[in-house]
Amino acid sequence: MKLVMAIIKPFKLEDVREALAAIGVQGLTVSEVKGFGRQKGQTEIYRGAEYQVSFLPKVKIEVAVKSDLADQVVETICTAARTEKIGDGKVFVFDVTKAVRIRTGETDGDAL
Amino acid sequence: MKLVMAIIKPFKLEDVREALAAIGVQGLTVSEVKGFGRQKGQTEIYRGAEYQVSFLPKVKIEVAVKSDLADQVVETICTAARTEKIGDGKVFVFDVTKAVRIRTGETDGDAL
Amino acid sequence: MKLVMAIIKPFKLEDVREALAAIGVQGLTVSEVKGFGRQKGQTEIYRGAEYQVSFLPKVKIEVAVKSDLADQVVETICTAARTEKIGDGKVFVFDVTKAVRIRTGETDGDAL
Amino acid sequence: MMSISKRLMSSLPRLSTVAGGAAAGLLAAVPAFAEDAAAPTLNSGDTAWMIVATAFVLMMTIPGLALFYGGMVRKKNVLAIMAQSFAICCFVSVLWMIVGYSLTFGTGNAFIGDFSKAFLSGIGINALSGTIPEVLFLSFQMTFAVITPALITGAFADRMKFSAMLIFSLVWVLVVYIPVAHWVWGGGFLMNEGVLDFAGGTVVHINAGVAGLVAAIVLGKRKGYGTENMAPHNLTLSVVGAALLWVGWFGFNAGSALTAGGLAAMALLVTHIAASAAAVSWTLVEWIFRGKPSVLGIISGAVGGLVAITPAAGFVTPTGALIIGLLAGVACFWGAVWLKHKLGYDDSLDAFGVHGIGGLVGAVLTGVFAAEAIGGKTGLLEGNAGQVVTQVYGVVATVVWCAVATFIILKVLDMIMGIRVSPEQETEGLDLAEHGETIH
Amino acid sequence: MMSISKRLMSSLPRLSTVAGGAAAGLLAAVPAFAEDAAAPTLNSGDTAWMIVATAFVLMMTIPGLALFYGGMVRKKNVLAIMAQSFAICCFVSVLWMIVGYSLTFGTGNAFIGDFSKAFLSGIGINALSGTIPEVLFLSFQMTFAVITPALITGAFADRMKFSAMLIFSLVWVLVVYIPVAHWVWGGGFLMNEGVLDFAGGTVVHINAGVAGLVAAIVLGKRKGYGTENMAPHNLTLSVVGAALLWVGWFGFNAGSALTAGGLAAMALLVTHIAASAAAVSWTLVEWIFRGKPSVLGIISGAVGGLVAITPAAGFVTPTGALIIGLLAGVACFWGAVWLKHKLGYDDSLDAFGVHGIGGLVGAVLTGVFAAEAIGGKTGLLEGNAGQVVTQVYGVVATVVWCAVATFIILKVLDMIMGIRVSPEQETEGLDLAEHGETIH
Amino acid sequence: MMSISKRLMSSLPRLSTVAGGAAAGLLAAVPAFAEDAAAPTLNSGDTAWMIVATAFVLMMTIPGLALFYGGMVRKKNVLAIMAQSFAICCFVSVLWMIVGYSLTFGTGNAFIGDFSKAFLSGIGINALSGTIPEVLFLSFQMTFAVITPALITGAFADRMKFSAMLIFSLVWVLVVYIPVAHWVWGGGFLMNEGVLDFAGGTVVHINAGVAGLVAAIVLGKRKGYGTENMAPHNLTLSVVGAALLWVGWFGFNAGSALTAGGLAAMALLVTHIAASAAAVSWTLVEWIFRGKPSVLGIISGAVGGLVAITPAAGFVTPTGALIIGLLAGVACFWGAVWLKHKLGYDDSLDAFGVHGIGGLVGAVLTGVFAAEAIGGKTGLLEGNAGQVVTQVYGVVATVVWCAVATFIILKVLDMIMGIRVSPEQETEGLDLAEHGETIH
Ligand SMILES: Nc1ncnc2c1ncn2[C@@H]1O[C@H](COP(=O)(O)OP(=O)(O)O)[C@@H](O)[C@H]1O
Ligand SMILES: Nc1ncnc2c1ncn2[C@@H]1O[C@H](COP(=O)(O)OP(=O)(O)O)[C@@H](O)[C@H]1O
Ligand SMILES: Nc1ncnc2c1ncn2[C@@H]1O[C@H](COP(=O)(O)OP(=O)(O)O)[C@@H](O)[C@H]1O
Repeated sequence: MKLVMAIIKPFKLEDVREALAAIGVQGLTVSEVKGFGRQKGQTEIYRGAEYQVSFLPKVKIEVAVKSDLADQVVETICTAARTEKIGDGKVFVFDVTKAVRIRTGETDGDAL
Repeated sequence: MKLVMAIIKPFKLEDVREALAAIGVQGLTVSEVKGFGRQKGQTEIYRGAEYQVSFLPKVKIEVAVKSDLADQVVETICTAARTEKIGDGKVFVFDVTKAVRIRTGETDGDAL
Repeated sequence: MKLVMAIIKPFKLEDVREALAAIGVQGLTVSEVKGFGRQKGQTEIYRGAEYQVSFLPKVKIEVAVKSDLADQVVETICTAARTEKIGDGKVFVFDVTKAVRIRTGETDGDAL
Repeated sequence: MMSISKRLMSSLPRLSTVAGGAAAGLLAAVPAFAEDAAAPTLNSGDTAWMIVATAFVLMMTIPGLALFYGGMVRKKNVLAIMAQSFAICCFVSVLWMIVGYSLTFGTGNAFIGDFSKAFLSGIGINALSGTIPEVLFLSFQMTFAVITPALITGAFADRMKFSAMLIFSLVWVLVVYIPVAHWVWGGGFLMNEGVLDFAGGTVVHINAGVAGLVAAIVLGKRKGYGTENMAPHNLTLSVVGAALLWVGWFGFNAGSALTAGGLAAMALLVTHIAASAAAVSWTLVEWIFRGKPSVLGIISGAVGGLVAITPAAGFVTPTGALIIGLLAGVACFWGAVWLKHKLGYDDSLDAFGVHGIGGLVGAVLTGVFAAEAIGGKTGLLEGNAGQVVTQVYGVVATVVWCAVATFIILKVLDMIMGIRVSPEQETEGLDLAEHGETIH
Repeated sequence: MMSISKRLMSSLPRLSTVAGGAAAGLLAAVPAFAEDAAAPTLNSGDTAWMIVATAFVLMMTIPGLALFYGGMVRKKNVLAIMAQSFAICCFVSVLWMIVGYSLTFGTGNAFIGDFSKAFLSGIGINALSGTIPEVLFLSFQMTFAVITPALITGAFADRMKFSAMLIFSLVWVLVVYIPVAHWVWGGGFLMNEGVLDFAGGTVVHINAGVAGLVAAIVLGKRKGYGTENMAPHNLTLSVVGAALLWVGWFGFNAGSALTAGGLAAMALLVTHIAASAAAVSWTLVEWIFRGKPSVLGIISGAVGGLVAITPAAGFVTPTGALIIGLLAGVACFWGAVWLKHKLGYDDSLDAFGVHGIGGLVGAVLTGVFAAEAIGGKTGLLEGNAGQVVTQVYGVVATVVWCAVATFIILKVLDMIMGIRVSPEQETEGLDLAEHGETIH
Repeated sequence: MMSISKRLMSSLPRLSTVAGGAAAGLLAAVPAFAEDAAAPTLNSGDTAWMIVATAFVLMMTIPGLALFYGGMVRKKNVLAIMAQSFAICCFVSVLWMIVGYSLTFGTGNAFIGDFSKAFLSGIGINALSGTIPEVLFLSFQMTFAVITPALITGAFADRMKFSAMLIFSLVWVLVVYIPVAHWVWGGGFLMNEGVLDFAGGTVVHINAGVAGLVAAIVLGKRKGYGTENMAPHNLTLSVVGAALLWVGWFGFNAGSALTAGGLAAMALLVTHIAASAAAVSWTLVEWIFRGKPSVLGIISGAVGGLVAITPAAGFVTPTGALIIGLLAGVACFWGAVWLKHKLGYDDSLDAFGVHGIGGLVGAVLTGVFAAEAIGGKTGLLEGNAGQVVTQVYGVVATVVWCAVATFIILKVLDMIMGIRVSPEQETEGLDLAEHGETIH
């Protein structure tokens, strides 16, 4: 099994979720994160004090899938999240050594 | 070493933390996340505009443990977090190649 | 490739980011998390009802780097985040099997 | 409030003494009309003040109380608790217009008014209550009928059905609030006994506090009470709420003079002193016993002081108010922090601990500190020990009626429709379960 | 409002009847001066009330409307929408002082005032409008000129440039608000026709609602409308905002009596009843048709009721207000929930759905329920069917002028400077893009 | 305010001229009593207004200032800063009742009052101050004594101990506020010199601003100042706070007329104009120099304008107010945005930058724009250059006394108990460290 973790632009979340659902992904987990990268943030100024907003709002998606689906999932995410503007984000893939569905105790492939 | 990551229902957090403490886990990290899965969300309606709440509030727990403890930790989490209703969540296990305690620089098993 | 994940004290974030930038890290992702560990939380009291604040605010940093840089990144984070007081946090390292830059489709080392 | 009741109820025997204090204020306020008390004319200054006082008391419920309570619940229940104050305001106002005012202030008998003014019929634009339009007097009174059931919601926060809450509030206003208000202000038997309640310590606060206690017990504890984290989710809201309650309370207490003169001014001053003093004493006691002065503590103290001075506001001196406030802060601290945990009921936001206890302390101390120079009534300290007995009598009558009636209403409603949400809904949070909305 | 206009415009023929209702209130309020209407003197009670009424109407815009709207937008746009109400308050106030008051209430002709009072010149500290200082009358009116453009911002929330919004508001006040206010209150042709608009149902709410509708159409939908989640980010703010609007509306409606007497008191009462009734009816309708009573619903209903009673506040009985409120709640529900989705325009926060529809309902029903006993005017129910026609005439004149002028202003501005932010800025959020700030 | 002082201090020689302006308003307001100035009677309109004005000024501190400041700190300190305003309100009110009023307005000498009215002894319900009850006058004044130390807390936000803050505030009111208020309003030497300060530009704002500056320097910078992100955590709170300050300021300034007549109305108008103008000028300057008009900017400008018009509110024309406002907006922008960073002190929330600078500008410009037609006093523009000198004299006396005394109080307190929290507590946040609570 693999865990695909993607950092994307927040307003792309719904597109990505739909694209993944379309290829049969039945579950995923999302967190609000802040990203630092090539895309530069704005400067906020409050009564003359400048704060460089180095961190931009991003959304992190984590999807566990069977290993053979991983590439398709990565592909799908990339396509759905792409705006071709800087800051579109990254996808990383990890090995998962075990997966369990808490409700039933099913493991691995059955747990997803 | 292993990292056990669990997605659970928010109100089960305290139970899980206590169950883990009872088996000797001394540290863990928690984040608020949103989950999408078989459990369906509510519909919010604001002046006639419907928003399908596809994402439900969940809590993500991450615990790094020595490899031999991983199965017990997974078991403990599952037991404590189970309500047997849909949406109880998942547990995933990853390999950790290195761990360091920042304060002391201790590594791996000693860092946990 | 490796993913370095660090749990640190929130007010150390800026120091860590700058230290990483100084050694050439060009991107990272940050989340607000809550930590439970040896460092004990305060007790909040509201009209006599006591709530043990078992979870303390922490910040999680995730940086994907080429494998040969991982040790230096870990070292840099530890140095920048250290206060030598309990609760400084942990660093964990994982293997990344694949990385993609969404904007361009570049993979692995080029994606970072 | 009393001076008006006098006019409305001029057939009642003991009224001239009961209303003495307020009448003194009235004389000071409108000297030109003093000779001709039988034919009062409209006073634009009094009217100006009472319009604003009405607005201020409305502001106490929405947004004041909505914020005060809203900040104390968990995030998943904040819209629901605010909606309760708002909805009560709307539904009870309509009820008040239809029959509430008539049943409270229509002549009736010693226990209840009548239907002579149902739908406010016959109350023209030129009808007066004292020196203000009667439509203004009834509007001012409407805001009191609104806030009382809204106060109760703090006791059963986070677990009562919205539908049951609405019906409970309407029935409770009819069966408890209106009779008690009639007894004390509308020419009922407590008024005739000489019970002093300047602005509603008994009618509003003891009433709401006791109803809250009964409701907390009947509904049972919140799911997870004592084990789950139920810390207030955002006390900034509560601080703002407490502040708006304080500001609005000037309308509540000084408005109860029904005129813009010395009595209103003195009521404002003693209200402010008592609130300040109670906040000071709660803070100091908490600092000593708990190690830290909490923000929830200082605002709770202030509200406790406001509650306690309410029955006394037209009868005591500033020094009396200082002492009432200091005592009320300690008493409410004890009620909310110790008593509740000792007895084990789950009065979520301390409707009883603050409003019930504060109201009890205030009602009794009014009998102690009443000063002839202020409101024309004497208390224990000026040798009239009987006033304390009279005050206790008023409290007991109210507590008994309120407790019994509230209990029955809730039990009947529970049988008919169920009053508590399901455990799943309680876990999910009332915002989403009951209203389909959340804070994002 | 009318009684003053009468004094200002004493050369106009039909004024004595038009202003009859308000004048009746005035008589009740200041009987001592009644004989000597030619030389009114300052009444301190009336002045006290009108100072407060002015403060209350200011409170409606900031913070009331800012909060009401602020809670309904997405989190990334909350500062921007609040800043719009705040900025409009500041910029329009300056405009009002420079030429606004003069163009509205300076004698002029049937369509517009003149420059005789530009920079408020010649208005001394002792100048009176009726029984209050003229500087107070113009300050009160200033708060009306401020809130009207601020209401419009709800329609184009989340996508209009701050710079364009400012210029639009200033031009719109000059070209639309001021003439219409002159027509209805300043001695213009609608006043002469006998159109009844006690506190601004037409001048303020229909005007703002229609301008909002036009702006929503001209600007186009928000990016992602219909697909992205645009749920209100924090309805606690909106609840507080609605509550402060309600409290402040007492200043708006009861203040429009311009005196502290029976008329003001009755206006307060009917305002409160209509707001409550509309909240009740929206809630019940929504409960039936949507399954849940939403918090946004109950507060929207209340605001809809407040809007609808605005033109009627000095003319109808409490029972009339009850019916107007019940109907307005249903009508605004229909406008915001059904009509908008049916027709497909994106009136983000329902400036038209609530203020436009509520204003239309209120304007017409004023002609139905006007009761001679309250304001000296008769409506359909008292046999004067013509009043409904007159009301419709007033509405049509306003709608046509407002729609055409608003359309032209926006189109011209769009050509000159562009009125909509870029898609990137819209995605990023107006807080950061336009003001360089965010909620952390 | 002055007209009352006159009555209280009738033995003082130059008062009849000093109080001229206010007296003119009084005449306009209550003509019936004009002949008989020796035996004033209670005026219900004046009383109505002053009750509300008192409530409004209370609302400025809680919740107004608490919100304004609360939104600007980091999230971990929001409850703590709000608690400071709330606690100061409570503790200082008690102090005011015990000795504050007496030491300020008791006869005394040119520098301080006396103890003749300690515990408000001898002030009956019928005692008058001008045309209002004396208990009302002292309540109104109490709200001024409350807000002044609360304003200072902005300067040392996020790092002062709650205990030290409380003791500092009480001592500072005794040693700085009370004497200065006596000098200017209570018959002290600045009053005798003819210093004009209608509603507290010097007594309240310069005083608080200078004390804040001294405190910011004595306490030192916040940990991490200049490197860590200290951006305001939630400016929606600050917008609401600024709006409530604005509304409440009508009580502050128009209330200082102490009557409900032309003077109060004019004070209200010029207050509104100056606030609007200053918000406009800050916004435009910031837009030009910083590229974006910030939300914090427009609300800061409005507050700066309110500060600057405070001393002038009863003395200048609307056009004067417009110019004062425009200048104040620019000056406060310079103070908060440039001066602070240039000189390097950490006045966290710009107590000095806005209240100090705005107060200075206003005090001097009062001497420039005072118009005989408004308040009976002439300024530079009407040929009385001496008034500017007198104004500067008043400012210098206040600044010197305030700076020296504040410095000594803080240094002594620091030796006795320490005034700053530990670095760990500062990092953790004052909410948790000092009050044991957090925003969840
Ligand atoms: N090495 C990295 N490790 C973890 N996250 C990263 C890394 N580099 C970038 N990110 C995340 O991806 C986001 C986008 O990266 P950025 O460099 O701005 O643009 P792009 O992906 O288009 O090159 C960042 O905001 C950050 O959250
Ligand atoms: N494939 C997946 N990858 C990551 N997270 C998942 C995945 N499937 C489910 N989840 C997480 O687990 C939660 C519960 O899943 P759900 O399918 O609703 O119920 P159950 O676990 O009982 O089958 C989801 O809300 C989501 O956060
Ligand atoms: N086994 C673990 N797995 C995951 N996170 C951990 C673990 N142990 C500690 N942490 C995280 O590290 C933080 C600091 O740990 P703590 O034990 O308090 O101090 P220290 O790292 O100085 O020993 C915790 O708050 C928690 O977020």
